[in-house]
Amino acid sequence: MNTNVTIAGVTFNNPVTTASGTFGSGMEYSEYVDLSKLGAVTTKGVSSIPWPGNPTPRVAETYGGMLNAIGLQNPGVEVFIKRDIPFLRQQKAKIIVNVVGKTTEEYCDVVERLADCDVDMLEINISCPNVKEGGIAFGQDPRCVEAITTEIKKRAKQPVIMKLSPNVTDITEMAKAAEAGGADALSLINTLTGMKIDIHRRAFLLANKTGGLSGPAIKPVAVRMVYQVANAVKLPLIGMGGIVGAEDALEFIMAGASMVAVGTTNFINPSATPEVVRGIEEYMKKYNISDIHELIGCVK
Amino acid sequence: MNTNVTIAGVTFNNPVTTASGTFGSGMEYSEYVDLSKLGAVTTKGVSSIPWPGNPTPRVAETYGGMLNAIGLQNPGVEVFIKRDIPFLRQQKAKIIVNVVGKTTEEYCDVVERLADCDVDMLEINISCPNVKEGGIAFGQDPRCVEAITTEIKKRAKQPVIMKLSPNVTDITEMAKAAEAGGADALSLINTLTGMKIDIHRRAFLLANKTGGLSGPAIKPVAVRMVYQVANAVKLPLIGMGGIVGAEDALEFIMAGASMVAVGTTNFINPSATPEVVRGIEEYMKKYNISDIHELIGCVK
Amino acid sequence: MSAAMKKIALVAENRMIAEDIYSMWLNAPDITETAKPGQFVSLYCNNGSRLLPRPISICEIDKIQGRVRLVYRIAGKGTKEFAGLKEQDQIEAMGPLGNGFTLEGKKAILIGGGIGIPPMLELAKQLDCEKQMVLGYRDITFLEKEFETYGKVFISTEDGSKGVKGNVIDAIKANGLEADIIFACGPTPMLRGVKAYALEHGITAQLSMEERMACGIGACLGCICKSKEVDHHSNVKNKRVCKDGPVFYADEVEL
Amino acid sequence: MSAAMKKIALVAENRMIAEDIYSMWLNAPDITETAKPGQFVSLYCNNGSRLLPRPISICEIDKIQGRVRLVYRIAGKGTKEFAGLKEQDQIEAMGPLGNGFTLEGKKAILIGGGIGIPPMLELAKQLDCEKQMVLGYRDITFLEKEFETYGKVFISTEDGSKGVKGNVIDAIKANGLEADIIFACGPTPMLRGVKAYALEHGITAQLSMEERMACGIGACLGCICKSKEVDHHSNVKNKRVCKDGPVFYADEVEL
Ligand SMILES: Cc1cc2nc3c(=O)[nH]c(=O)nc-3n(C[C@H](O)[C@H](O)[C@H](O)COP(=O)(O)OP(=O)(O)OC[C@H]3O[C@@H](n4cnc5c(N)ncnc54)[C@H](O)[C@@H]3O)c2cc1C
Ligand SMILES: Cc1cc2nc3c(=O)[nH]c(=O)nc-3n(C[C@H](O)[C@H](O)[C@H](O)COP(=O)(O)OP(=O)(O)OC[C@H]3O[C@@H](n4cnc5c(N)ncnc54)[C@H](O)[C@@H]3O)c2cc1C
Ligand SMILES: Cc1cc2nc3c(=O)[nH]c(=O)nc-3n(C[C@H](O)[C@H](O)[C@H](O)COP(=O)(O)O)c2cc1C
Ligand SMILES: Cc1cc2nc3c(=O)[nH]c(=O)nc-3n(C[C@H](O)[C@H](O)[C@H](O)COP(=O)(O)O)c2cc1C
Ligand code: FES
Ligand code: FES
Repeated sequence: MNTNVTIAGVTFNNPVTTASGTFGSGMEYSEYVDLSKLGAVTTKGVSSIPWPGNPTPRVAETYGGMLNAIGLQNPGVEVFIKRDIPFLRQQKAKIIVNVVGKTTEEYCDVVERLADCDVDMLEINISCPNVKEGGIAFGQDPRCVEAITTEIKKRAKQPVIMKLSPNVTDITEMAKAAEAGGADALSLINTLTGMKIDIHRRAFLLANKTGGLSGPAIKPVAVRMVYQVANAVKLPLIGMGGIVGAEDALEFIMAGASMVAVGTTNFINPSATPEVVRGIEEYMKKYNISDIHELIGCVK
Repeated sequence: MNTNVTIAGVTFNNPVTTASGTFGSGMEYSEYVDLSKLGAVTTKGVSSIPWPGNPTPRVAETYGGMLNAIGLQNPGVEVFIKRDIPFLRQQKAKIIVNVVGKTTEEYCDVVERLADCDVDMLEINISCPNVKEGGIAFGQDPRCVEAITTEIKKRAKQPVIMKLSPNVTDITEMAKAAEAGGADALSLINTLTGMKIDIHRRAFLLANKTGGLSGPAIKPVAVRMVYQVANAVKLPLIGMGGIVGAEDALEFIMAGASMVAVGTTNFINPSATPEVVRGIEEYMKKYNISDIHELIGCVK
Repeated sequence: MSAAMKKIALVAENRMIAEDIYSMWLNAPDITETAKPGQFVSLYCNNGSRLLPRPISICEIDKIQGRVRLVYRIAGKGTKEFAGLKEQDQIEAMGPLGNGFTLEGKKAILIGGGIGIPPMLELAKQLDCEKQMVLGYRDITFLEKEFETYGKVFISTEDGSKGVKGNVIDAIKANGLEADIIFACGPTPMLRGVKAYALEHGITAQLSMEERMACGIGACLGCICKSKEVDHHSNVKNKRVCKDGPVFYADEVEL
Repeated sequence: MSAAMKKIALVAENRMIAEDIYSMWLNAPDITETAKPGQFVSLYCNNGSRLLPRPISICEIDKIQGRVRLVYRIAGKGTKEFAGLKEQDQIEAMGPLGNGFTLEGKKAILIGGGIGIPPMLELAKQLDCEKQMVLGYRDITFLEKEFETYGKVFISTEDGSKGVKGNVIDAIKANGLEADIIFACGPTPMLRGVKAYALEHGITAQLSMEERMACGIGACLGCICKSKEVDHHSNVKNKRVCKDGPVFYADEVEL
């Protein structure tokens, strides 16, 4: 049974990774999960200098999901390179580094700094709804998407995944723009912008007012977008949004994703990722699927 | 204690109505709910001629929500006028008629046909994701939104509510366009486009492939959009999307909605609407709110 | 307000009667009061992630004790949840819903396929004429003993492990059954076969249909089937399985 | 893999001890094995609409029977669900989480405010020095009797219905309490007051903080508090309440 997938020349043992920001730098989960058993670890967004993120409360529960407005707190790329990359390599994990910035220059800074580091792929987060500048603003206009992709591709030595925002009228436009800019792969979806009000205090639940909605509640939107994008571009896709178990992961794969990422579910079940890997294998066994590629995009 | 709200000159006893398409023409629920006790009944979308809708399966359950692709099946405006309006008036319900069409002309046809009928308001559905033509296409481009609003306002004798789609990059643009076109009020949100795949049959769950996601899963997106729109236009708003009980309704009111609509929850709890009315009153009593207007948009 | 209301019912009994098939008795006097064979009950899950009701046909009605019996197969997460219920547990239920079978005819064939078999039991009890029961299974059989009280039972299994190898029509033919009325409940391909058979032999047939539902009370238009004539409610050729059905005369609907 | 794992625990006892306040004993030997006062347990709901864990402080540890006690207030839907649990029911729990109190000092004041009182009980048990307990309530009191075994108990109530009218600082002042160490858990305004008091009197203080959490294990960065120094994990002045806390020295954090 083959569960290997190859994306832009990088081969992963199985199609399961972690959604950026929901798995720390991998270290936080290494006591729960044998990281080498995952397709890859995708790390929390990293910027050129340390970011403190937003004030608290930063998280709120919603029906079948959660809102977060972490605001991309991260220790900066230097600490990341010194501390997190060696750790992940020691764990024999494939590494996808999620990159954030407030300006094109900042994204490029990080990409250049990572160019000679031992990481497998870069994922460019142009879709975070929780920072005032950068983030989502880049991901909601096809011209911006193409321009930033082009700039990043000029500097990156690793294959580049552009991470798309679902907060758009037509996600295929953004996907095509990233393709035109030279992206090697796409990942989707980031969070949907949402809000929760505490009716007793008559105040926003999040200090940031709005946050990103994630978790099983959003899965139908995510699957739809993966399907649309799979039919609009030729690039390989990493699908995510609300995956709880293998059945959800398989929906994304059948809709056209070559790889899937488990996000919010890590918070609720720290050992979710290997369970998804196992569940996919069991499905393949049950239905006599010898190669995962038979499933990728099989529902048209 | 005052729970009356007035929208575009029409006064409702309380701020609770039904979301179009989730309450039939009111008749289907009249055994569960005293319709005169609701702020208004908003009826299922009606077109100039009868529409058969989409093939089945038309509905699918999702985590904390559901997908529907009814495709606006309706008996046409003539039957509606003869059968449903007299029934609702006999029940002493205020009536908001949801109007659909495939072309601007079709929308205008229905609006003209209703001009001299005994209904209180019109709600124009330019946001249905489940029909090939019309519907959502009108609701995703600000120029279209303004143009169709203008045309409808020329013909309508009742105040006009434009119903907005959440499947857009910036809902405030659509809201401003509707305001520019002369809309008297706005309602939001319609459903988010979603998809579900049956991994065992390896096929789409809905015959229509995609459907509209509704139910508590989408509430955070809906509250966020109501808040954004309330801060972008001067028009009164009808808020909806995932209301299960009074606490949810109050979130929408505090975010800026003058009125709220209960949708999917009617399917799960047929007597939800009067419960929401009662729950709002209880909240007002508990916190000594003498007028619902103290709550509308109170969270900034 | 005479409509079926959503109420809390107490589980009186819930046990496995075959692999993945459960029989549950609910204390629900409101439901039994007006229930008829062929009607169904909407069962609600106790987990907020599963919102929609699960429609389950009424298998038996015990008016005296105010209990209704449902027989169901574990098909997914909802029915799995139901299978875990114990005596005295609570479950939200709404019913009876739908129209039910019209009791008629002199010599009847009652056809049940798979999980379409249960509703035939109460029908067999109430139908006052000569009855022949044809029960179609994939492999494992269930409930067949209980039918024997009401008439002769004929079985078909896909793998031939019991009765006639094949489907219910094969069993009817193999046993040379005759009738002036057919009642049937089962998967759509089976109903299609029954309709064709009934037409061919000029026999009236009542078919109980299945469709995905949201409201269960005729409001959402989720569960329609194609009807031959323009329907008075829809004003198009659509009938609602939950409200206008689930039982239709074979010539009313397109399958 | 030595981390606290999510496991199913059995409810050994669950009862109301004051209006809306419940005391629950869980059979959870994995948790008690390493648990310390000031640590907490993440409890999970049994309803898919509520995904995130509810952090509840450890109130007592019974290593012999492998049981841990949690005392909680009904604050919303999750804690309401817990209140409905009966003996032998199952609940998913992960713990012990967080750092816990450092046992130190010669003469201590243990300060609990409202639902911050429970974790002080196990601390009072384990702390081997002279102990003065200051418990602050709005009106209704709970657990205060159980503290009396371990030292002198001073009470404040906002409405003055019991003890000193006012807050815990008022009670400390009114009773002229002295100490070389303070341990405190309660709402942020109370902790702010305690920090100021400790600073003013040059007393070391350990504060147990509260913040909205998602993961409970230090990964999501949801639950941070502002720290005085750049933190080695965040590389900014943020510490994680769930992992680096919930207990901090007063001078480590900004309140
Ligand atoms: C009128 C009617 C009578 C029925 N009577 C019986 C019966 O007596 N015994 C029995 O075992 N089953 C019966 N069914 C089928 C039963 O409703 C489904 O098996 C059940 O809803 C599956 O729920 P689940 O959560 O286990 O499956 P899931 O697949 O997890 O359910 C997901 C959603 O799909 C719906 N769904 C899934 N399968 C079906 C189906 N076959 N028909 C309609 N909706 C479906 C569910 O209601 C739910 O909303 C009947 C269906 C209808 C329409
Ligand atoms: C370290 C720590 C220890 C705690 N110890 C106790 C204790 O011993 N006894 C006790 O009664 N309570 C304690 N709390 C508070 C307790 O976690 C909340 O009251 C509880 O989570 C509320 O859940 P709910 O579903 O009833 O409320 P809801 O408001 O419905 O909860 C919605 C969401 O908000 C979160 N939330 C709500 N209130 C709080 C809060 N005050 N702090 C953190 N998250 C919150 C919930 O966890 C959930 O994710 C502690 C909190 C923390 C952070
Ligand atoms: C707490 C939290 C932090 C996140 N941080 C990042 C991030 O740093 N970079 C990024 O691209 N996406 C981030 N995301 C988005 C996730 O990677 C993912 O796209 C999204 O949560 C949807 O997947 P899920 O529903 O499985 O969580 C974050 C999500 C959460 C919940
Ligand atoms: C089955 C179904 C049918 C609907 N039909 C219509 C319709 O005819 N016209 C319309 O404007 N909206 C229609 N809607 C959208 C609802 O009115 C509402 O905007 C949406 O469902 C969000 O609210 P909810 O989450 O409370 O259901 C329909 C929704 C559902 C679930
Ligand atoms: S299920 Fe709603 S109309 Fe039948
Ligand atoms: S709750 Fe996730 S870091 Fe503390």
